[in-house]
Amino acid sequence: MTEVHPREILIATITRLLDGVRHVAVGASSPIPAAGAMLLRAMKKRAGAPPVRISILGSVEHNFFTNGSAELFDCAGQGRIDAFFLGGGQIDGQANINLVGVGDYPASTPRWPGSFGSAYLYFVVPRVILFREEHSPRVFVDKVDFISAPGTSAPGVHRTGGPVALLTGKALFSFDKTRPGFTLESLHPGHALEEVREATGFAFADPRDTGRTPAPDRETLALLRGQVMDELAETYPEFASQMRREVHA
Amino acid sequence: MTEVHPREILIATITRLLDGVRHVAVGASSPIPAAGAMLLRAMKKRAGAPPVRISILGSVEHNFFTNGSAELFDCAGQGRIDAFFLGGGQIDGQANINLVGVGDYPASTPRWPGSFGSAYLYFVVPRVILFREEHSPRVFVDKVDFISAPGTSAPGVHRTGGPVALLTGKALFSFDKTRPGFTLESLHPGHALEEVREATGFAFADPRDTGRTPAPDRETLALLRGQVMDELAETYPEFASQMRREVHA
Amino acid sequence: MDLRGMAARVEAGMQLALPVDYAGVSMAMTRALIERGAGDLDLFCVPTGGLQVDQLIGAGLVRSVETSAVSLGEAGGAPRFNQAVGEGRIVVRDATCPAIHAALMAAQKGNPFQPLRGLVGSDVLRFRPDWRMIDNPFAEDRDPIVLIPAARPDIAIFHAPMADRNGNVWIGRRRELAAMAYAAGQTLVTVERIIDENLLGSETSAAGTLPALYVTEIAVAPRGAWPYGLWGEYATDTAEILRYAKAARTAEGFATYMAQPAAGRAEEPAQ
Amino acid sequence: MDLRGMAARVEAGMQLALPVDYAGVSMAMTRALIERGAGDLDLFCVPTGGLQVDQLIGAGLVRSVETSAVSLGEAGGAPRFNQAVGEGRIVVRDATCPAIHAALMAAQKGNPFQPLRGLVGSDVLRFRPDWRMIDNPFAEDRDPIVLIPAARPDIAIFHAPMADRNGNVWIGRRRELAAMAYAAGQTLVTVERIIDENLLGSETSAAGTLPALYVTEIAVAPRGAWPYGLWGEYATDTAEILRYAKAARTAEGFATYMAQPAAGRAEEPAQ
Repeated sequence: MTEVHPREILIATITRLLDGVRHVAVGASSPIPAAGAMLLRAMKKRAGAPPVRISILGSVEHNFFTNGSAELFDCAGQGRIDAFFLGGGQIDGQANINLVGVGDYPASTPRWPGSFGSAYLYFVVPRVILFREEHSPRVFVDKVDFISAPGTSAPGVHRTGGPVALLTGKALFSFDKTRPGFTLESLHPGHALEEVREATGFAFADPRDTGRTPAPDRETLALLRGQVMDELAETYPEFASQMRREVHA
Repeated sequence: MTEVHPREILIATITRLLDGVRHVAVGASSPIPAAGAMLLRAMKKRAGAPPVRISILGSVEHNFFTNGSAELFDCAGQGRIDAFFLGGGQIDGQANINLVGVGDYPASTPRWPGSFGSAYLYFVVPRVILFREEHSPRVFVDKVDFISAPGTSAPGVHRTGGPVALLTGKALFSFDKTRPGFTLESLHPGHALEEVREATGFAFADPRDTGRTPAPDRETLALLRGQVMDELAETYPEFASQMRREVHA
Repeated sequence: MDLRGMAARVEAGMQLALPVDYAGVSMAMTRALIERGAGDLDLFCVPTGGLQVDQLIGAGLVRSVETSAVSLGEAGGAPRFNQAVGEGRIVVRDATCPAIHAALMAAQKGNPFQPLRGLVGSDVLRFRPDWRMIDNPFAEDRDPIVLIPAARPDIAIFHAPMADRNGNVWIGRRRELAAMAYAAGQTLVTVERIIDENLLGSETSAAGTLPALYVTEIAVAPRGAWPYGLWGEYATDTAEILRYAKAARTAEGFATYMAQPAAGRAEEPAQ
Repeated sequence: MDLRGMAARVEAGMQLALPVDYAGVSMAMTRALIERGAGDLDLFCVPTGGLQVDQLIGAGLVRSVETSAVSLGEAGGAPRFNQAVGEGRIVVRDATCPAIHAALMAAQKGNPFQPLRGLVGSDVLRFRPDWRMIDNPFAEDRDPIVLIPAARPDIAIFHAPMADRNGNVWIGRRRELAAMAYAAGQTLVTVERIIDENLLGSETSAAGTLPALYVTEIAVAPRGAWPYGLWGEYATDTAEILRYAKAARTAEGFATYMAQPAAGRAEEPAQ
């Protein structure tokens, strides 16, 4: 068995960020967030804590909805979804996200798929975790070219949700909506502050005591590599087998 | 076999009033309107004309809805229901209907059940037929004590539907929304103009050539007493057997 | 969970959402609620009320009723409701069926309101100061339209044929039951039986299933809608409703009727 | 009815409502629509588009797309869509998923609009002059809220597992298909098979059934969603979608791909 895999640190970090949620929704093509949610569920179950519900969009196996594709949004609007993940082709220092494209809208080049549900879910899900593995200046920009969903809202705008953290392949940031802006919380093993600063197109707060993103302990790692990977394989077979190959290499 | 039963004249009159509709909705406890709709359906089928769809509310057999009790109203709002029937504890000369009660609201005495869907359906179903067998001054009043739904609306109010006729146990009236007011169209056999005027608490137009409400012809009567009563018996067994007893008495 | 335990969730002053006669009324919960005795209840009828509403009013537990109608259907007017209205002992918020559905839909969508056509010029609208009329902002000319505020009942209570061991409830095509559960803070369900099959396990059964996500508690109550019927299960006991209608014409007759055991319903088994 | 006959209902300039990848895309109708050749289409994606949208754009039939996203999922971006956007050959009305659902819900209810939270401060809202922001009339302080106007597509087109001989269609829990049909003027459905059983005949099957009332035409098209999957029936043919994604990077590659017969789908039988 190898050392802790970088993605295992991401998964365990997501588990920490989700601590306390009752119901988390995960996108169809988000195996790392799904694994983080499954690890939380397994840990809570082991500890005899209240259960964690996970809805995986587009999955038949983990589809707890029966009212069509509108139900996720209704459910979020009812306050029944505590956490969700959003990414973005661009994310800026105010946590604005862009899922539409680069350059002058509408003639964006490249054009990305579109905003999906972000322009709604970002407002009504209390704990939105921004997750993007690629940590580069083309992703983390000073100002997004198109605001699919804004990171913060003016006073008086109905907003029960928003970003709490940004997790990348290099580091973990928290988000302070009063400033607004990101604060570096920890660097993942093998990554340095200078490297992160160069890879980030926006300014972020950088406390002196920034530490290392913790690796999961032995017990957690065993749970992740065993039961959680089995569960994950049902919905994301290719990701799970790739992880297993790399962990056992 | 007896002469034509008074209710057979009502049923055949409803069939005439419904001519041309594609979809008619009928309340759960409205056997005469249902029979009129079923007779129309049978006649159209016999003539090879486009089919008539009948939705009977609360019936399992004739329930073509699968989206709960909101679907009738949605369906009407979509313009997919061409005709509906409304009654009323009071109906006035402007076709306002009262399903709530007599006297000063809210302490109505007697208190009737309530407005049901009338405050909506009266606005959006193109052909609403007011039907009340009891023809008396306590029902047909000058001014209703509570407007569950108004007979007409001010210009600019969205209104794609409304009353076209009033059918009672004594007579048939049409409704003119420009005046607004009722016009006597015909008296049922056995009823005189003076009697109807005394039994009606509101003024109505009374053309000189008011005739008799026609009885169904032999062929229509045979269809009504045969196939239609069989169909009606599935949903309204007691009404159908009562009709059969009285017709064969 | 047993009926008494479920009824204990109802506190004085709460708003309860209750379904129409034919959609699955948990008559089994009616007596448990009366025994529990939490009063000052606000009832929200989806979209009309009947026997259950009349009995809760007769027992003195009801402060207000929001509804499109209250009646016993073929058995005529609801006697305890009608008397309480005449004596001014309860507040009635008269609505119209689609306004009730609109209020729930607004809550389902997390919206503050939902528009509704019709109503303009009616006394239904005139006596609802909590509703608003605006000009449709998409129209060129004046176009008044009513906005119905969201209803978020504290507790929805209904009866259904079955639930599975994961807490999923089969509601078939009675989707107003789902609408009630989406809108409500808690949802209490009585069922004829618990089944071993996972209702979300096949597309066929999933189509008519309210997911456990929206269900707070489930209790088994065989013939729990009696004397109302339950779709696909048993017919309405019209004779019993007529018996009630006659008895409940007076407060004394109502008290005598309610003191009798619920003859047509098996006692709920311990669970 | 056959596919060609159904496609003949589509006229130039019409708005078509099309479902998301996993909900039952009538890929069988895509080629019939291209053969029919009615252009200047406005596509309304519920709530996102994929292969079908990309192919209709590639065939030059599309004037505008209203959508929350267009992509080929795991196979990446939609090549004909992306190129058409870059060249400004189609108008994209960028939305967000619940706004699409809100527009259909407004039409379902016969309402001119439906409110929706979120959106305030986004460029999605900024570029939608057809949407309106008002102050929530129920709030004491300023409370901006967006109103989405009703969408009433001319024709909804989707694929489902089965229909019965009365024209009822089984849609299971994919209730967005019902929402499309409620909102649309006409609804064209392809199905895997016609069954003899009346889908409204039992409560179990009725729960997942779209009544014939909302269905204009039905045609049989076995494997009619291919290369997409159909819930409970067959899985997505990811390799085929990857093959398309690669081929359609250029207009020529797209033309070559579309000139080939639909390998994974049986030809529809005469009916």
